[in-house]
Amino acid sequence: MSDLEHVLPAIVFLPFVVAIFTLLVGRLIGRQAGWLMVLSSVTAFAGSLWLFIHQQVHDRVVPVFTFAWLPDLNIHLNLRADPFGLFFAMLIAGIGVLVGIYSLGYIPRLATGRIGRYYAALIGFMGSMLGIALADDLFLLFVFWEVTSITSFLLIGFWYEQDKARKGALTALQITALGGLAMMAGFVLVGEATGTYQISMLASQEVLRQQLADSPLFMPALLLVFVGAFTKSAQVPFHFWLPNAMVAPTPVSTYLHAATMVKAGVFLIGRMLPIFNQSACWSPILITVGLLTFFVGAYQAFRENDLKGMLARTTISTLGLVMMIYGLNAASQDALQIFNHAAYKGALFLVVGIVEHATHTRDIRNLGGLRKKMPTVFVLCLLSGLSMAGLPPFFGFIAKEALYAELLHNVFLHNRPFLQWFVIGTCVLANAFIFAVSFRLIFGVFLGPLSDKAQDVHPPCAFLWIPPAILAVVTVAVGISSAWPSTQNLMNMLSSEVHAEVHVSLFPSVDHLGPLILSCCTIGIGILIFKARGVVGQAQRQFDLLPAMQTVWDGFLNGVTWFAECFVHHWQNGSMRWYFSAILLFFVGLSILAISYFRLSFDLVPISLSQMPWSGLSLCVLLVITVVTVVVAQTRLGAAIALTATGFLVALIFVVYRSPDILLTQILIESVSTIFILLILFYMPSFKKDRLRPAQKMLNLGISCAVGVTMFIFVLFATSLPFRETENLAGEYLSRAFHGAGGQNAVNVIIVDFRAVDTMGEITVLVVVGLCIFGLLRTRRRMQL
Amino acid sequence: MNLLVLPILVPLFTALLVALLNGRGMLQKVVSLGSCLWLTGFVFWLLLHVDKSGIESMCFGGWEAPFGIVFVADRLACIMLCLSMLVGTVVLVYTFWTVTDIQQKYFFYPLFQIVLLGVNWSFLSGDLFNLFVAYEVMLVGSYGMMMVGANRGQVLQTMKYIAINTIGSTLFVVGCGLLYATVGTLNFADLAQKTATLSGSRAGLVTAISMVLLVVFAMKTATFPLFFWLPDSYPVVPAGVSGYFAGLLTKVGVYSLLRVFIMVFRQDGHVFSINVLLVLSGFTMLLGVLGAMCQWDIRRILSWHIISQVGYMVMGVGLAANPMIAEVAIAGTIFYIVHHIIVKSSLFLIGGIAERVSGTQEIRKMGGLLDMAPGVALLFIVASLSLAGMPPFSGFLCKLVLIRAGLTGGNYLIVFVALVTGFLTLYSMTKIWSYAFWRNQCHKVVGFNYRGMMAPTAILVVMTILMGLYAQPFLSLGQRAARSVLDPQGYIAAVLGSGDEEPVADTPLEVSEPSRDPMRLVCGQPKEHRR
Amino acid sequence: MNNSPILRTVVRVAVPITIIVSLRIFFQGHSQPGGGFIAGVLVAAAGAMYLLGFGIERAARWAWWKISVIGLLVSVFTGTVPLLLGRSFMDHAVWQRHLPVMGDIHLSSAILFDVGVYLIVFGTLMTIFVELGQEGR
Amino acid sequence: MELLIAIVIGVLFGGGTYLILRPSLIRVVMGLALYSNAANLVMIACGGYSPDRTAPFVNSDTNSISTLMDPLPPDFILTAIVISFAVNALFLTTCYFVYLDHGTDDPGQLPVNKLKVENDFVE
Repeated sequence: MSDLEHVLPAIVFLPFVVAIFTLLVGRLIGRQAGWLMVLSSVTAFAGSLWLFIHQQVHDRVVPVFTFAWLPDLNIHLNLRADPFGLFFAMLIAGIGVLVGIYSLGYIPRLATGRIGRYYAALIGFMGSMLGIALADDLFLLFVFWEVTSITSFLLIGFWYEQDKARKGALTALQITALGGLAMMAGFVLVGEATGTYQISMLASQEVLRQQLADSPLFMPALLLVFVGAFTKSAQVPFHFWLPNAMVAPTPVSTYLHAATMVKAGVFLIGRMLPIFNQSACWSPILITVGLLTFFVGAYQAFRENDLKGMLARTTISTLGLVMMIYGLNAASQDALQIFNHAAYKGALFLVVGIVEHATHTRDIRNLGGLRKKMPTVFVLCLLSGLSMAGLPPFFGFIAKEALYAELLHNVFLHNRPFLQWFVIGTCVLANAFIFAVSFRLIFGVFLGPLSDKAQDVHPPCAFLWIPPAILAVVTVAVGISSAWPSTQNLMNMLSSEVHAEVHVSLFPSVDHLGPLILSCCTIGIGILIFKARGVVGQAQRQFDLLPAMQTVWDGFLNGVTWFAECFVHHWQNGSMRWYFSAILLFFVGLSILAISYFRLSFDLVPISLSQMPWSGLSLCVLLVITVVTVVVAQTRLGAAIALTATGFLVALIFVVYRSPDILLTQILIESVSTIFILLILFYMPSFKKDRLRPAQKMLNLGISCAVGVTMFIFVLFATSLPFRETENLAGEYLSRAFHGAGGQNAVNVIIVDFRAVDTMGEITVLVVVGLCIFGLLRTRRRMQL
Repeated sequence: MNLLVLPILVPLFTALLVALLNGRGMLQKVVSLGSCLWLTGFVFWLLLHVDKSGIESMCFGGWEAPFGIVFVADRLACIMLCLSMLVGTVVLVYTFWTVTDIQQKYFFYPLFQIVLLGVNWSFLSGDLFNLFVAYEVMLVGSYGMMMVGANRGQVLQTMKYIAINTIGSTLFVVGCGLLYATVGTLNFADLAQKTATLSGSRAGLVTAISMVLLVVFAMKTATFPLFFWLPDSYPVVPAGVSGYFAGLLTKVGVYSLLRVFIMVFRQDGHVFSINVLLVLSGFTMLLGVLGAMCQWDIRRILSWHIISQVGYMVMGVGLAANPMIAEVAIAGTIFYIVHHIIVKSSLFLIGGIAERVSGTQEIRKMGGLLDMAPGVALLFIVASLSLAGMPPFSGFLCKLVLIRAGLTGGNYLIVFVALVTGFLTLYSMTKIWSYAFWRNQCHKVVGFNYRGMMAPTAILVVMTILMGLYAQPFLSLGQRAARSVLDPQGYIAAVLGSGDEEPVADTPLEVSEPSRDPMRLVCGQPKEHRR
Repeated sequence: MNNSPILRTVVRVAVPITIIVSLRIFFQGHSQPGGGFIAGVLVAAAGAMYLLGFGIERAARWAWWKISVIGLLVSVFTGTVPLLLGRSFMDHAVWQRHLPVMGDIHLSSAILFDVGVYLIVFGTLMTIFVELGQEGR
Repeated sequence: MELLIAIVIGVLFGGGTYLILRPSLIRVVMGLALYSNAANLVMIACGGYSPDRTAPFVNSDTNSISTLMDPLPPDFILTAIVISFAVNALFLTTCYFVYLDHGTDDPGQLPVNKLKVENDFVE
């Protein structure tokens, strides 16, 4: 028992190692990389199976693997192999084996690198699905969840030359990522309320569940997690990505969109059931969404002409069914339903893949009569199709009986008779549609006259037909074996409910005739629909049940993009005037906001006019005059001279402040600047009349005044006595200037000694500017030559 | 510790040396690379040292703070230094393959070192005015870098960039002056000490003055509405160097926000400015990503993404207004900075390779890169998913930390914006993928050997994977750094000295008791403990 | 204008004077207004006069930026020496000597730093003058 | 004097702002020059004014330092002056080239976003 838990990380992470290996060697081995997929999935399957058997034989202890991954975030690498998780893992690995084999025959001879990438993504996908199945930490689950989104994005876009494939991949990623984000927020909220992310702990500890239920975050968390699950499992209204994702190669569709990935959402709900099901809105939401999806999927499937589209929509339908089951708190039959669906739908997808591979079309209207060309495939399709239709003795029949039995005896529905009959009626109708779909599939593709497209078709190679054959055999075998109670026990064991008691039997007893009657109704209506398919099809074209969600979604994205374009066009418009105005206005606004927020008024500032030296006053007046001159000057030279005068006057103000060093520097710098400006002015055009409209000028003036006033306020406050800090560093500097640094001019000593690093930066700037100008001019001159 | 000057001294000497070696390309490369590698080694050692034995400070000229200028290396500064040098070295190696003769002749390598110098300086500086000088050095280096090659677009955008930054510099000087007048010092540690004692209308005025600095730093950070310069100018920076710019320059602004608005300003009502930042961050995130959505030029898309990503970091700073989540939020911000520098640099580098391979910058004209350059595609998808916050890469974890902090603090709106932004980021990145890497090859193959450029890029991409899968050390480092930013006592003691020679208060924070661990308070303890 | 003999004569006289003044200002920097920066600007002004008088072609062959780079090297090196001696960067030494003729003299190693500044300002301004001056033709 | 200097600073900033908002690059340069002057005045004003102080020259027999001006703001100003001078020279040069390239010095007539970003390598 000691090392048992180490099998868990091996199961989950080995595929990732293999995926990376595949990526590396894919270029060399190309198609043979499929064997790596088979190998890794067989290993994973064997591991899971061994764990399961071990668990059942030995006192039912659940192996748990724990590793402190991110203790700071309270996220741990917890893996836990409970029967439901193992069931899901075995399903994933098992179908993985089949898909791997199938791909060997299916994937055409492309560039080897591309095939390597394909298998790497597929194996990586399998690893992450195994991770979802076995994770016991909400965020670990989330990590794997998103990895499935990414890998599925890459797989759906396998035919990336086609516009449709890219679009389908993008839509799938967008929708599932959106759900993922919502789910992440939901998980965070769960953690907020309870203090743990460990799923098994949340599910088993009454205290935590109570804490969660009492928390105000309970409802939002529930809804957010639902959004995540619904998007992944393609529930209405997020269902539209799944049919679009059918552009993927068929093995991918089989694996991701029938057997495993779309079931992750359902699986998640199964995991969350014990945590959330105290909520009052658990059942209503799940039943509504599930039932709606169940019916809409089936209804739309019948309308579809694309084979994979048909199957995709029936998949949506079944996922809705499982959601509904969870909503009814009837988790005991989830394993049964999931397994059933994976078996027949996987087989059907693979069969459709064979048909497409052979005939290069998936449109049911162009097909027919293939039974003569490929009899084996026909048999496989018949077996799985009848299972989907829910005919005895196939697995599908068993599952449907179980569903009807639940609907008839469910506690939640029992108290609401009207709802109960509504649900039962809808389910019967939906199942009837599915029945009709499966008949349409069998008849449309394999029976009837041989179509043109199918003239030169030859039977598929062994790689292609063996995997669906295995699934078909499973369908039949489980169906027949359910005559014995061991199947029932197995299904109960695998279910997410610990003490599941679903009653499964091929032969209904006299006490349980209700389901049988409903089944008969289903089959009857189904035959009617199939017979009247012309009329029904006509009617369906008239009544579209839901607006095309794809259009809504595209419209949303286009709207956002349109808004973005408007924004960028107007905001980032390249106009310096706007940039400056926005920056300055923001500065002014923020400053005024802060000043008014802290109630700084002029009352706090003592304003005395007495201390004003005459020299200062006259300088200031002159300065104002020169500034105005610079602003209004109509000639370049005038402006330049006024600017220089401004500089000199500023230098004189420094004199008033008794700072002779900056006086000299300022005067020299001002002179040199003037020389530069004149030099450049010499090359530049003369001032023209402003093209600005009067309103724009007024605006400029307004902004200028605002900036000026803001600065005025700041300076006034900061320099006024109540706000000034007199205990500053000046004294320290002065006292050390001579004795410490041996200089008399304190300013200069500061420059070259105390704060020499500032000076170092300053001269670095000067040097770099020299280099920049030199480089710029020389480069230009060289470019002209 | 006197050696603290090395992160600026080495680039400066190298810049001068390399400038004098003008015309001898090989030697320039060797010298630049040698100094970068050496300094990278040094700063990593410094980080380990500081993390172990507390904050180091260095007084210039032997004049002690607050009187002399002081360089301080706390954990945050060291982290930033390491990133700067790491990315700098990587980018330098990358540019060996991209730099043209004329660029090389006209001071490409010296200017590059000057940018490094300015950035490193900004991280170490412990004095506000010195920070201004560091900014100017960095800026003037970046002006030169942006103009190297001197084609029309470059000069035009540089002109705007200079103009905008000159306004910023003016405001910076004004801010320094006003602060000196009201508080009487510009040394960070001294300021932190003195502002903490302020109250009443003086504290209000200081907060109002801090708005001037907020505008300056927000401009550097490229937050809303001051990000005008960024999407225009980054596309003209020479390939490769744009990676360094994208990674580091805006982060200098974020760093300054952290340093100044979290650590230094502690007066009554300083929460006002933090709240302003929170509001700005929401707009920044959303508008940045919207800008990215409607672009078709790969560098422009990436540039707009910088803005939206900066929004996340500023959001982390803004969340610090709530003391309960402050530490987590700051730790998240620091982790985010680390992540973003690495990822965004690598994306720009990858974008540069993609441009070379396909001969165009526009993603509509690219196509089929997945077949032509599968290695580049792999790097790109990893980096872009990391940017978009997809697990298991580093982007996911840092978004998670911030979102968790936001939810704990009850800032639901900003979390919503962050999530929407994350989604739109993914949308925009997959757009690049779909257009440039998928599709048929729709252009002639430019026979270009990009393998040399791949190796440095790959280093960064591997880092993001590593930081996602093995995040614990990074997270706890970020947390320790956050702690010393939030509680400046250690910093003050290290700079101003606590009188005698006893070891500074900032003792290494090893594994503390789980229940005391604030990171865990967010989620890991039953509610009673939290209240 | 370049060949005007009067201008040349004036320049011949003015340039040395300016240089001397600049040196004077340079050395008084530590005790009175002045210092490397101002002196550097002055000497650059002398250079500009020279350019005016004798034309730009000869000057353009020089790499003036190298002077500024060397100046920066000098300045930084001044700061580095104490570092190599185990003291802090920019730790300036001060010698106070009483010389027979010149009286009390404070000689600080900061002077060397200022020499760097002087060279930088001169070099950079000359670079700009020369390069921009060439632009017109 | 505080009031006076504050008014002057306000006028300088206002004038600078008005100039940089006008459609002429040379005026933008001049506006930014006014800005840097204004910033320097802010700095010196923040050093505080009192009529009876003298310039900060010290020697061995200076005994009262309280009568001297604060030497720190002038130091800051010196640094700021030089930096803004250098950057303005660079800015002026780029303005000149922008004018050469595009034949206009009106920022409003310069190519905006539609400008194709020229790359630093040639095919």
